[in-house]
Amino acid sequence: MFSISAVPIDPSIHHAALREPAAGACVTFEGWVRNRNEGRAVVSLEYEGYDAVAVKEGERILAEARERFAIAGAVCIHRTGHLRLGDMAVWVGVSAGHRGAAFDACRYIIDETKLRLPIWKKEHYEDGDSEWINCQAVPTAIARPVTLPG
Amino acid sequence: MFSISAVPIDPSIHHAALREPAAGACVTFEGWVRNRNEGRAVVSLEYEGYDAVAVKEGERILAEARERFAIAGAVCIHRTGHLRLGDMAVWVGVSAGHRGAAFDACRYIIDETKLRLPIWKKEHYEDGDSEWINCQAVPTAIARPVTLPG
Amino acid sequence: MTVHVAYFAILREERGCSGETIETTEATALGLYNALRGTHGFSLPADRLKVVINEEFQPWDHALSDGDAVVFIPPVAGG
Amino acid sequence: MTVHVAYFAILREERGCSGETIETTEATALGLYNALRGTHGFSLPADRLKVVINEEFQPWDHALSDGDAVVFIPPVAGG
Repeated sequence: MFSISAVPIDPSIHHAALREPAAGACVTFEGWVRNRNEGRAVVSLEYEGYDAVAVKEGERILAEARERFAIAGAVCIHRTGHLRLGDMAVWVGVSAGHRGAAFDACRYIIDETKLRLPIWKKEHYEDGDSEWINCQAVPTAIARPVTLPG
Repeated sequence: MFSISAVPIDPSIHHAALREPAAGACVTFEGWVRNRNEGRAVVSLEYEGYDAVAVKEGERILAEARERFAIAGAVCIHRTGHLRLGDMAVWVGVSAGHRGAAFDACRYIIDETKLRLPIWKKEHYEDGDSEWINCQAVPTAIARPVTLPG
Repeated sequence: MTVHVAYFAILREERGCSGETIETTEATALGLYNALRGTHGFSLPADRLKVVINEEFQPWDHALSDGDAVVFIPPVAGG
Repeated sequence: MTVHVAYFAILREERGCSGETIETTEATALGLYNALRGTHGFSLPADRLKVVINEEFQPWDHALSDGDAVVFIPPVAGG
């Protein structure tokens, strides 16, 4: 089950959904707001999501994880809105018969989530500046030309 | 911090100890009592530990994880006593600046814990039988001779 | 034809609104983005973006149809 | 000399007690285990076990000293 939450994530609710008599392992990942990113002091951040498509893509990632790994249950919740230092930005939980599959699937889900979900992060820095992460314009000299993908 | 617990593990207490302003990732592992092991229906189990040495060895494993991986905090709690289906047998939590180190260290800690800690598991089966896991006597024909290690 | 464009994140800020309905003669999503970039001065070139049409990711040369819901997807940073 | 032996898990069950103080002339932990195995019929041979002396893992040929606390470690199964 994948969802977007505009309010603080409470993992305990979702954790219960992972329980299964045949599950002997549960691996969770939590992403927390760090006080630094690439050397800059962060004071808070905003996540903005294209919720309808993020949920579709998130469910696709969970389905892929279930196909690739022998897991029992998988949940991913992504936060949106204004977050402060230490707040939970994302929670992934996976249960499985054995720990190898639980670790691998949890890692797969968070890796793909970061790569594919239409969710954006704006960091606010101590110096008053702010920035949409990964969205800096590249100097024209090194930008690739705009062409139709082949 | 490593500890042995004769009462149910409450991860929330230990989870708080992993918080750190520079930590952006937290990975946890929970081992749950499964309803089957190697095809046999399990009804409950007992963990028995040589606590003093288990704690020393557990602290050694956590120190190794801190040396090998760029992590912020690491905690492992192992349960002893009589456990029922679904009960938590072990909890590992690791926080780190980035998720790769958190996943790798968490995996390292549970793998080494299973290999090295003087903790034993006796499974009780639906058919009334019970067995100390890994402790079956091997038929004489295939047993290696008892010699001093070289 | 008429298309509905929604803006998120840096595009929303650069456009100053979260969506608009547009009359266009552009045949593809790429043509539409480049036209809008010319008008609104979006900082990111199309090759840094992806495009979602009617809630599905599509190639940039996907032909637009009347009534399409078009969303340009800046580089993501979830997690 | 006198050594204190503690038993855990399958050894505790096979011995029927969790520890005992023993007078022994065995020079090594291996000699002591094999002697005790002969007396008590422990099912596991020494090469399936490890040995802890005074709370530290030691090689089987570790020389015993008067007053040592000796624990034979059956195959573990934590986690």
